Parts: sequence; structure tokens; C-alpha cells
Amino acid sequence: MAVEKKLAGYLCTGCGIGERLDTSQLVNIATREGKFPSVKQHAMLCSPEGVKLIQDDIDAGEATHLMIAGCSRRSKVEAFSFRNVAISRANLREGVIWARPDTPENTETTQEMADDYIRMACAEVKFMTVPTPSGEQELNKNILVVGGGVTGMTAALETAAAGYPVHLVCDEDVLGGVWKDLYKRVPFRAAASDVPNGRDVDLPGPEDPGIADMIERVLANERITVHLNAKLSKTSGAPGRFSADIDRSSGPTVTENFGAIVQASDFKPYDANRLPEFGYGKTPDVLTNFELERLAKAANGGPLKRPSDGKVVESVAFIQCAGQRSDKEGHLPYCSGFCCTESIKQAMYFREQNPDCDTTILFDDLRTPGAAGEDFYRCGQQAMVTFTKGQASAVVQNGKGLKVQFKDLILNEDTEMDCDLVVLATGQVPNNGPDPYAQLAVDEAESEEEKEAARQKLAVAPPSILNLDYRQGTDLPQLKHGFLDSHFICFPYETRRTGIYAAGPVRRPMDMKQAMEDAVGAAMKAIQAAESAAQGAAVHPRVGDLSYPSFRKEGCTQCKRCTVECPFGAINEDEQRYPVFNESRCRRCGTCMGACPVRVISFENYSIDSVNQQIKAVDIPDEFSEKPRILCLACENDAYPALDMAAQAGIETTPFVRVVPVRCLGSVSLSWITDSLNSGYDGIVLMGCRRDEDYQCHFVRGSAIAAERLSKVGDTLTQLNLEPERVVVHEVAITDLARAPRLLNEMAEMIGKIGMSPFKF
Amino acid sequence: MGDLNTAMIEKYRNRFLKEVEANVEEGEWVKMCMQCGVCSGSCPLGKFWEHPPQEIFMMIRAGKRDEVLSSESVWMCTSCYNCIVRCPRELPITHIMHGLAHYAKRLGLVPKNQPTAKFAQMFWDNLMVKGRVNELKLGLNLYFMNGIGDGVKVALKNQKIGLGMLKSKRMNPLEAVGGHAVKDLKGFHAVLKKAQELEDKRLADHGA
Amino acid sequence: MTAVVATNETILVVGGGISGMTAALEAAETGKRVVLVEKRPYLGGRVTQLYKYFPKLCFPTCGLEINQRRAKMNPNLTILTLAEVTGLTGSEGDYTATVKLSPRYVNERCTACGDCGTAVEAEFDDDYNYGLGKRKGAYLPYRMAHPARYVLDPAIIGTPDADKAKAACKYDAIDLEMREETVEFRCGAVIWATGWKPYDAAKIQPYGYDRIANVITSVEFERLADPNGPTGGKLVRPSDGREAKKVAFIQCAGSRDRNHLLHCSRICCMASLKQATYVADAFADDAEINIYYIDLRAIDRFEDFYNKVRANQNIKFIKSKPASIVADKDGNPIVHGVDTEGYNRFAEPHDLVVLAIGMEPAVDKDAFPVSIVINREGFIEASPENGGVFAAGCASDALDVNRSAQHATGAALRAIQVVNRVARAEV
Amino acid sequence: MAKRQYSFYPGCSSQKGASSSNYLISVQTMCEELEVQLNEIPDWNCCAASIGYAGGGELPRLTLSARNLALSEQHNPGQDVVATCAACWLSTREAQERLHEDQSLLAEANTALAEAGLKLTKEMPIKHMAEVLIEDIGYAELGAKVKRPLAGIKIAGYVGCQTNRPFGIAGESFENPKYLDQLVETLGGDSIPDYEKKVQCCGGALAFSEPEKSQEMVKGIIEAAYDHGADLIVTPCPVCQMNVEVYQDQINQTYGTQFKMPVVYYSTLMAVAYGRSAKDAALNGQVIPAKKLEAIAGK
Repeated sequence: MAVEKKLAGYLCTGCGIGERLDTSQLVNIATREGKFPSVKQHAMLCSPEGVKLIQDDIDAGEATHLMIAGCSRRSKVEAFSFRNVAISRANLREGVIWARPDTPENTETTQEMADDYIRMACAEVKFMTVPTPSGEQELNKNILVVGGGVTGMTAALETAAAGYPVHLVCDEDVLGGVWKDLYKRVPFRAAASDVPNGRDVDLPGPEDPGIADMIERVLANERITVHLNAKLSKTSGAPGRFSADIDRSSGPTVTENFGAIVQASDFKPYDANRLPEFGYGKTPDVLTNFELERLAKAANGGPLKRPSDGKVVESVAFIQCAGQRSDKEGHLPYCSGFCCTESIKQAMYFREQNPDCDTTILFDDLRTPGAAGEDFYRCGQQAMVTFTKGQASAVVQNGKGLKVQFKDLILNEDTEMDCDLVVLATGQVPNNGPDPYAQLAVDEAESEEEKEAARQKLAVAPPSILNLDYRQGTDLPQLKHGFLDSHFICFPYETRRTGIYAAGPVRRPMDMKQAMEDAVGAAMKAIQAAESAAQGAAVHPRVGDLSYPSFRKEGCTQCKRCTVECPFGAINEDEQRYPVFNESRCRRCGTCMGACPVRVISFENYSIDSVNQQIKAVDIPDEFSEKPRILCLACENDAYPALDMAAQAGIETTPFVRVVPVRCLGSVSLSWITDSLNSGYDGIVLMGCRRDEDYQCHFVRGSAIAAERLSKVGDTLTQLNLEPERVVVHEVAITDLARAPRLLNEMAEMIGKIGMSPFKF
Repeated sequence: MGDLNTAMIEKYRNRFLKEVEANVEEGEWVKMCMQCGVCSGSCPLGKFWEHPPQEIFMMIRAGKRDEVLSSESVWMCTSCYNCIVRCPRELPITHIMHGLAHYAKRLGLVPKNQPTAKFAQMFWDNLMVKGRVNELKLGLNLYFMNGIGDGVKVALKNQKIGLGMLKSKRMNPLEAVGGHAVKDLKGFHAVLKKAQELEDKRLADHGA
Repeated sequence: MTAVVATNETILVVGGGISGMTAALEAAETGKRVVLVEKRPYLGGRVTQLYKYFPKLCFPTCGLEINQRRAKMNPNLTILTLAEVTGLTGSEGDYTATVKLSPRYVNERCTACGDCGTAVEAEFDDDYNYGLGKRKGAYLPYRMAHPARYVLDPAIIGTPDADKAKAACKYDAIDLEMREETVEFRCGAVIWATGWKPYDAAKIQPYGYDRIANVITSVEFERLADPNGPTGGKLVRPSDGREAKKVAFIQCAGSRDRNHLLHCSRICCMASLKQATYVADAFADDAEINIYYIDLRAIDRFEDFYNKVRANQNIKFIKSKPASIVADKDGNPIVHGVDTEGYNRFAEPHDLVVLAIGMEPAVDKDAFPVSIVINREGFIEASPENGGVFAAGCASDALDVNRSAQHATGAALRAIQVVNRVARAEV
Repeated sequence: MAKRQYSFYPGCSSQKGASSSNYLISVQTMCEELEVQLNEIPDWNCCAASIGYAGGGELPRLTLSARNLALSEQHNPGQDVVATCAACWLSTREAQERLHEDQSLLAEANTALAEAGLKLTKEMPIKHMAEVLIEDIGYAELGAKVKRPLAGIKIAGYVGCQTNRPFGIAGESFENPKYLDQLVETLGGDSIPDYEKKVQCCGGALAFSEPEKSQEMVKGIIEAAYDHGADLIVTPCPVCQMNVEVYQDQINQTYGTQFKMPVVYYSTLMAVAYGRSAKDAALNGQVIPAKKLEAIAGK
């Protein structure tokens, strides 16, 4: 919208700003240098009176671009969030007066700091426009759920219950998935409040799995369309406008549009053939926990018989962690989390129908967490299930029966036990498609060897589940051991493909109850993503952000850096290999902007210019002034708050630094670095989030990508005959209150040693 | 009672936990142990045990029948109740230990010359005579429980104690003859005889 | 007088910890009106008192910064602090909530400049630091507190300190006339996210928490480790300020115990693994760490972290529930017990003992405002009988932060289902 | 103030000429002063303590206590049962609990009791004398009776096991009971609240069968008392009193110590503090004389 820019400045003199700074000089700078027609001062700008002052100007059409000087952009957000105007905030409180000691000898440098922040804020806001939604989406309430198991069915039912239509795609001919063979399930509840804490009586025991009933409810629900024997052959688009081709063995492929997607493809049972030491495959009397469930279902409460000869089982051994919690080749390194309670339940099957049956569970750590879990452990003990802390080494044939060799860890002896049947508590293998970056590795490989290695990896990769028509691969990126994101403790549903949420054992191993709870959360996020897309608003972490990236086509060299580096695979390429941004897939981190070598990508309110102008606005004293200038580009999520709180804690920061918050270090354009060096900055400190495998970057790869780019900046410096140590990148956490300022102070000291930049005018 | 022992072996085969469950006082608690070891660490005589309670419970589950029943350990309990009040599963460990000891004795599996086993038996026999404990006789028996020779040594060793008790009128030589008793001795014996019969019957029912 | 605009399409969230915040934000960001009621003067609950999260060893304030920004920017969300739900009547789709608001004595004009804090003299035990430190009578609960407004301790009201505070404030933000008030408003669904409290360690008599200065709880240890905590992040022992290099962690302190809490509190194993790294990081090879456990419950993907910690030679794992702790003459707690793997007795002196304290649900099961299914341990069970009331996080079971946020996200949908039904009924 | 009445179970060791006869004497003195009337259960029998288990099976052992309770029910109806001996108290109270928890056991016990025309029906509170003092009477009243405060006497309160676990005194902890210390203070003496051996086991009945093991523990109990500068040890339990007092010579021989630590009953302390004679306080019953108490009693 091409409304005329009306610049308006507001200076708060409260919280000591008035006392510590020469405010009339600040006003002069804004008006003379910043060309702001007016700068209004107020003793308490965040007060209702102050806010009204600003709002009145806006309402009067006197202000479309606001420069608010006072406290940090993190403070008084509620007061200063005015609608439909562009706002920049000069951080004079946390950024200047709180960060500097109140002593005469510091007055001058402190004032200079404030002057510059005014200049920067004035410059920034001029290059901002008010973001408006692209109008690309309309509300599409359809939700696609992939996976017909308990997780998928739960996601479908819960989504429908909220009034949203669902398409449920199930690759089998019946619903129920991997848990449909359950005879009974582990109780969902702990003992009721009226159960006395006595001799462990009346504890909840194994209960009906409720899956048949769930299938009925799904089939009967008019908001749910079920596609059996179906697969996704192509999924394209973005939140609010996903398009999925659903291949069905019965009938033609149907194409449906969706607002968002839930992937609930559950898990595959671990292949016990990898456990010859336990005699699996050698005798039918060694079963997995999954196979035993079928046996029990078939017996349906009757005596459980030994597969080999039909003898009623009088003794059974359960081997926990079979092929799990082990670094052996072909074993699962993790704990599948559900097997302890599962084995207790199955041992109780035997006890229930034959009180004389010896049931022994060989475990290392018995993992039955929570209230229901611990109750169920005692329930199993009450049923006289024997728990032995032991490590099984082998299962061998012994006449008609079996012999389990194990080390009893309590009695500290190698021993053995005879039994009719052995059950291996095997684990869950997540049922996911190929890791997109395995695929990308092939395309991106620089050497032939690399390419080959990548091909090998891809060759063993499972078939795709989503078949995403994305530049960055067909499926959701994987985190570890084949499980999907999220890697964030606080944000469990974060995935790196916007609007596609993972639920259940595809995220981490879990039991049925957890999978069902997880499905509800994923459904919540899917609904939210569809609603946000309709507003043209970003989802986590920049929730509600209406800005989105656009590019100057004429300037674009089709280099593909943006499409390759986008941490969320949001950007596709059109037939001429120009980027297609799919803004509802975009998380607004700006990594594409930082990637672009020709600076053609920008957001309405965050661009190469909006930052570059701040950098240029800073007054650079001459070489002999002994007043170096340090530019700090700080991640707004962690480093910037850390600096704010350091100031709040009274920790001193060098007066020579000028801090510019960035959405993510990934958005940092190398041009900012070179331009600032050319314009005479003496040092540059970049502060981003942790980027290793335990990354803290809220945009997943942004910080890592930035570090990669900047690893090459050293060459640029040497070309300019500048010392490489003038530019440094640090990982800074939000808790680094003492460290963050120290890093800036150290840069100042270092400049003191190596001298000022020669590039001053 | 060796035959009872064989009967029990017959009946329960290697299912020692079940045998304990059915025949040992409070034995039904053994299965609830989660092997945390708090009892073993709490026992004042712990360091003298070959097998502390929690280990005994594991041995029971592991079917180590003879090792448990013929173990000195089950006779190490001082009844201090530390284990009971600390057990996170509230197992009556003191009573289970007593129960195991008693059961071992019934099956005739007590190790030779187990002093506590002997003393505990003496104590019972002593009180059974007159319904009240005759400390003097009990003491004397105790001294001589390992034969005259031993007994004299112990007696001499404890002479000073005896004198001290005598002087403080806390030991009465006359107890050797007569001594305290319940008046209705006949009734007392009848009651206890009956109780023993019922007890034997209960065990026989399990043993059969 | 506080007025709360709400209808039977509004969602009430009780408790502003990580679960309540998550539920409230997810619902609000889906376009629902939400009222969030928090007992403390600030949001974030117990996670604000944690130094790091397991297994990533990342910092709670990091996610909190984002959640607070979400909260600041969302017009659908009304936050009431120092507020407690005292009554709830009605049924699914049409509840009326009564909320008691305790006076903060500081109004919205507060800029958190800190002048009042400097002005007052009285000091109090800092409950944010579990009493390990002191705070002023006018205080910001902690540096990142949201709302970023000071609080006056009720104890200074009517004392000269209160007037000092008022006089010191340039912004007329201190209102000594504030009184407790009660507000009533409608809501269609309720999310109960009242979280948990640490079990009273003094009740675990054999461990002598009430007698031995150098026996502390895991939540207290978390404050010690925090650079912004009472010791500036130094791991020192309470009795004499000496560095705690040899530290014992005792698992199931109050959990899995019929004398205390029957349930397994789930988080304690992982918390101790995490806290073991605090000691290992602080003292490198001088660190000696013993973890006494019954079952090490590093469930599912946590196994990776368990392995990482186990690889450290200075961290030992002993399968034992220690019998007792006694202090020697120098105040060193000596842990007595038996290593059950092969039966080895020990009497191990330490500089400090940390009790991995159990999680007690904060749900008041005897006085819950509406009829609801609560289990023996005091957690709320999901049930149709609960109508439009849904538990989130540790009100439902002993959960870690990740599972709490996960569970709370689901709870938000359950609440949305109710208010959407209401909305559909009304169109 | 009305007399308090209790159905009294003295137990074997407190009989005339038995190992804790001095306990009974001092208790009687104490009760006179406190106007507590003890009605002895007529014809009571031994409880088998916690060492009868080898010979006596579950039912015979329980029946012993059942007989005492039945007699109490018959002759002292409606009266709380009180015992001075920890073992007597514990066995009797446990027996009652077990019999009423398991009705088949109760039935069998009654079948046995029927042989002597007895029957057990009621459940009565079964108290240790310490409970009577602290819960029924209370420190205030106990203190009010003090005529000769035990000034300047440092006393280690040794609670031991069975008065303390598994039942103990209401409101006290198993690990650190404070009532003996409070009682000492109430009587004007100096207590040792952080006496770390206050609940250490003395070996109980194993003092007879496993003397070495028992005496090693007793040594610790006395040593700690000396470390805290105790003049004497006070205890509520005959077994504790006996084990800790009478083996000191042997311990000295074994370990080369010079122990001569008097070990008295709380009732002895009280009798003295209430101004009664050494004889009434049964100070002559000490194997190791409590000189400081004799001094006060002699005034």
C-alpha cells in the first residue's frame, strides 16, 4: 500500500534517561540528521498518557513510521504495539544508560552511544513498510492424517471433534495399525482415589484395548473420510493450500486440498531375526512381544500353548531390552519405553489363566514411570510375576523346552533357567520415510566419493511416506535414530516442514497411551497451522508475523543458495529455477536473505537496507579519536535478551559497541560485514545460538549456516589487509549475562592492541 | 520332621517362592520386594550376614531353597525393626525373617549349633514350662548349651555379671527351685496345646 | 477494580507454568479467547527456577523468552497474576469461575526501574530460591519475570518501608490502597494446569534433611547451580560454603515409597543425570559423583543422555536405596547402605547429598471445585466425567517439561472442541 | 484430679528377683506420685518377646498374648493395657493387630483360649508406659511434680529399638525421637539432643546368643554417651538397660575401655526428681551405681 510516509519520533525521558542523557541533543539528532519532522518527549511514554499521545498522532494520520526511543524493544511491548504502523525502537535504557556507569568521565561516550541508537532507529524505520498478508491463502479446514493406527485414528477423531473435516490415509486394508493385534492393553489409569494404600489390592490390571471401538467411531464419524490401502503419491503446496494425490488400490487416485497435515505412521516392530543368540527363528517357542500378543488374542483367555508342540505353557521367561539399549551392530541404541509394562501385562496373561505358570521377567532397569506405571509394576508383583535383575546371554534348546542363560545381577552369578517359552521384549523402529537430507546429499555432493557414499545411504532408505514435492526432499527431516523432530524441549511439535506435524512413535518410542495423547497435540498444531495460514500469519517462533520474503526477479542469478539453505525447505524452484517462496511454509527467519549473494531478497520490515542503513547511520569517529566502533549483530531470541538482562544486572558494556538485533544469525548478509568494514568499523561481533547437534537455534539451521558462511569471511578481511580477528562469531546463550558483555569488551581491548581500522573517512 | 521337608520339596518342586508364600509367616510379602536394598543397609547386624534380607528375598525367587533355609542369616535378626519402618514397600521384614527361621526349624534345616536358634528354642521351652520365663534356668541352660566344658567357661566369664545381678537383687538363686509361674498352669498348657494343634494342622494342610 | 471480559466461548487456564502457558498460548494463537490465572506474581512456574533442561542441557529462559513474547503480543490472552480460582460452577460449555486476586501493590505503570527495591530495607527469605537467599520487601521475583513489574511483600504494608517504596517511585506505580478482590466470569472450558510441588524432604527421616545442613533437595541444588542463583552458580555446601566436589544423588527420595509417594516421579533420574554434569563440569577431575538408584529410568531417547553421562569416569552408579545418612564431625554427610549388585556394604562420606525429591501434584483433591476423577496419587485422570475440565501437564501425572508441553498442547485442543461446540450451537 | 487407671502387664523380667525388678519398683514409685493406678492383669503369662519364634509358631505365639488380653478384658474391662517392657508392649500390640487383621487367626486363637474358658473380643489401646506419661499425662504435669530437679546432670536419652519402632510415641520420628530428651529437661537435667546413638540397636536377645556382636554395638552406644560428656544413660526398655549396663566389664576387657556408665530407667530419674528415696527409686538396683542420682536422692 503506497501511503505517504509520515515520520514521527517519540523520546521517553523516564527511568533515568532524562537524567543521564542530553535529551535535547537526541531530539536534534533525530530532527536534523534523521530528518524527523517532530520528536515528542514524554516523562513516561509507556504510561496511558504517553501511549495516548502516540495513538492520537496515528489516528490523526500524523504518524505512519514511528521511532520510539526509550527502553528495549523487549520491554513494554504491550504498550508500544501499535497496529498498522512501522515501528523502530532505540534502546536507550537497557542498551545505554543501564549498560554504562553513571560517572562524569563516561558521560561523553554514553551520550555518543545514545546519539547513535537514535540515528540507527531513525534510519531503520524509514526502510520499513507495514507488512500485510499476501492473500495467497484462504481458510482450508481440511486436515490430512497419514496413518491408520491408533495414533492416526486418535488424531482424526480429535480433529473432527473440533469441527474440522479429516481425510485419513491408511496403507493397510483395515484400520488399527501396529497395535490392532493387542489382546489387552496396559491400564491407562492409576489406582482410584478410594483404593486403600494397603496390600496392593485393587490395582488396575490389563484392560480391553478399545481399538475395535475406536475403529467403529472413526468409520461412523461423518467428518472423517477414510482411505484404505492408500498411499500419498504426491504432496505439494503449503499450509492452507496443500494438495495431496491419494493413490488407492481400489479405484482412481483422488486429489484433495488440505490446510495442514499430521503424520502418524507409527512404528515397525524390530526385526528379531537380528537376535540369533536368543534362538529367534531357530525355534517357534521364542517369540517377540508382538507375536505373543497375537498368540494371546487367539487363545482369548484360554490356556496359552507352546507353538512347537501345543503343550500348555507352565514356565515363561521375558527378556527385556532384547536388541535394545545396545550399541551392537543392528541393535537399537535407545530404550523403546513401552516394553517393561508390556511384559508385565503379558506375564499376567499367563498367571491369569494358569496360576501355576512361572513367569520371570529378566530386566536391567525396570522402567514403569508415573502413577499408573508404578501401580502396574506392583500389580504384576501381586500377581506373582517374578522380577529378576539379570542379563540374558543366550537361549538354547533343552530337550523339548528352552534354557535361558543369564547373569543374575543381584546374586552376582552366571546361571540359567528352564522354561517352555521365551518372549523377547523387542523395540520400536520408527516408520518414517527417507531423511530428505540423505537425498539432498546426493544432489549436493561435491566429490564423486561423497556422491557414492550418499547414494549408499539413500539406497537403504525406506520408501517415502509423504512424497513431498519439495526442493529439499520428500519427507520430514529426521533428528536421531530415524525419529523426527522436535529437538526443542519447550516446543515438542516443531517440525522443519511447516504445517506438517508428526505424532506418536515417529517422534520417539512410546506406548499406546502416550501415542494417543501425542496425537491430540499434533492435531491441535495442525488446526492452528491451517488457521494461521488463512491469516497469512507465521507460526512458531515468529507467531503472527505477516511479513514474508520477496525478491527482485531481475536481479536474481538463480544461484539456488536460498532454496538450498532454507532450514524449513520452504522455497521451491520454478521451471526457470527462480525461487518460489511459499510464504505459509516460511518461518520468517531471513536465512534466504542472508544467503542471497546479490541481495535481492527482503521482507517488508526486515531487509538488507533496513539493517545496512542502521550500520551506515552510526557516526564513525576518526582514526585518532581512540573511539573505535564495534558492530554487534545479535540474535533477537537469545543474545539480545542476554545483553538486556546484563544491563539490568548492572554489568558494564564497552561504550564503543552498537548492537543491531537480527531475527537469526542465518539472516546476516555478508554485505553487512563488508560494508561496515569499508565504512570504518573496527570490529564486528556476531552472536548466535548454539549450533551443534544439541542446537538451540530457533530456526534449527540458521546459526550453523551463518557460521559456515562466515568461516570464509577471513579471506575477505585479508583481501582488505585487515586482521582476521576483527570479525568473530560466538555462540551466546540467553543466560550469558556476564559473558555476552565480556565478549564485546574483549573485542574493544583487542582493537586497542591491533589498532583502529584504516578505513575511516 | 525331615519327612515334612521331603513332603514340601515334593509339593513345590522348584517353586520355592510359592512354598514360602504358603507356609512362612508373612511369606506372601516376599514377592513384593523390589530389591532396593534399604533393609540390608539398615540392619544393625548387617555386616555379619552372609545374605541380607533383600538378598534372601531374591534367593527365594531364584529357588535357592536349601541355601536360604539352612542359612545362618535368617537367625541374625535382632528385631530392631529398622528394616520394617524404612522399607518402601512396607514388607514386614522382621516377621518374615522370624517366619523363615521358624520354618527352617520345623523342617529340621537349622545349621548345627546355631546359637540363636538354640537360645530361641530354649526361651520358648522355658516359658512353656510355667507360663513365665525363668531367667536363672534360662541363663544356666544358655551357658551349657554347648556342653559342660564350654558352659563352665561361659559361666566363669559371666561370673561377675551374675554377682552384679545378685547384689542388685536382679537375680534370684531360688528361681532354680520353683520360681514364678502362672496360677492356672493347667489352663495355660491346654490353651497352648490347642494352639499348637491348630498350627500343625494348618501346616499339614499345606504340606499334604 | 479488575474486570475480565469473558463468555462461554472463553477458555480458562488455571496455572501459568510451562503447561498452563503452553495451553493458553496454543489456544489463543488458534484465535480463542483465553484467561490465564496464575497464583504467583509472574508466569513460568517451576521451570523459571531450573538452571538447565535435560537432556539437551539448554536453558529454560530461552524457551521462556519466546513464550513470553508470544504472551505479550497476543490480544486474545488475558493474564491474571497473584490470582487463584476459588470457585467453579456450571457444566461443560457454561462455567462460572470465581477468582481471588491478591494485591500486588504495584500497578501497570511500573517500569521495573528498580527504585522501590533500592528504597526499602526489610529483607525476606527468597521463595524463588527456595529460601536459599534473601530478597527485598519490594522486588522483581526474578530478572526475566513477566509481567515485568515489581511486587510489594504484604509484610511491609503498613510499615515505613511501604511509604519509602511509594516515595521512591517516580511513576505513581505503587498503590498501597490495593486490596484483595474477587472477580467472577464465564468460560466454556477449563484447563487445569496447577503443576506440582516438591515432596517435603523432612518427612524422609532416615536422610536427615531436617538435621543435616549438607543434605539438600534437587530443586535447591538447581538454584545453587544457576549463575543467577543465590551462590552465583557456585556449587558450595550450606554448612560452611566449601565447594561440593564429592556429591551423592539419592534417587526415589519420597517416590516409589509407600511411606511417602507411591508413584514414580519420572523426572528424578534424568534430573540427577543432568545435575551430575553440573558437578562434573564445575570440578572436572576433582569431581566425585555417586548416584544411588533402584532403577535408572532414562526412558526412550533419554538413553542417549544416560550413556553420555555414564561415559564420565567420575560419575558412579550404585544400585541401592541408601538406608540412612549421618553427618560426621565436619558436617560431611555419610551415606550408609548396600550395593545390591553382588551385596557390598558402604558408608560413603560426601561433601553434599542431593535428594532427588519426588513430585507431588498441586491438585487439591479434597477441595476440587467441581466433581472430577482424581486418582489415589492426586493426579487428574482423563475422563468424560470431567465435563469441560481438562488437566494439563503435572496435574495429570508426573511429567517432564517436554511431556508437559506436549500434554498441554493436547489439552488446548480438548478445550477448543468444547468452545467450538458452543459456538456452533449458537450460530 | 481423678486417678488414672490402667490394666497393667508387668512382664517376666520385672518380677521379684528378675533382671528388671528395679524397673517395676521405680515405676510403682513414679505412679504413686502421678496418681496413676496400675491394675495388674491377674495371672498374666509371658509374651514370648521377639525371640520365641524358633519354638513358637505364629498361632502359639499370638495365643500367648491373646490370653493376656482376654484376661485383661475379663478382669480390667474398659481399661487401656499398659506395659513397661518394650518387648511385652510390642508383642502384645502386634498380636492384637494381627489377630484383628486376620479373622481366621482370631478364630483359631479363641478356639485355643476356650480350653481355659477365655475369649478375646475387644480391641483395646495397648500402651507403653512412656506413652502414658507423654500422651496421657503430658510434660507440664510431669514437670509440676518435680521437687528435686536433676540439676547439672548430663543424661543421654537412649531410646533403643522397640519402644520406638515400628510404633513409637506419637509425633516422634523413628530416626530421631526427642521425648527422652524432653523428659530429661522436664526433670531439670541436661539432655543431649544430638546423641547419635539414641536409636542404635543393642543386640536385644542376641546379647545372649551372639555376645560379641551385641557388645560391639553396646560399646558404640556407651562411647557416644561419653563423647557427649554424659553422666548417665536413661532408657525406657529393660533389654536395653540390661544389655548396656551389665556387660561393661566384659567390653572393657575386650576393648581395653574403662566404661563405668550408669544406665537407669526414666522411672528411676522421675522417682528421684519427685523427691523420693534412693530405695523407692530402686537405685540399689543398679549394677553400676548412679552416684549423682544417689547424691540427690540422699539430700
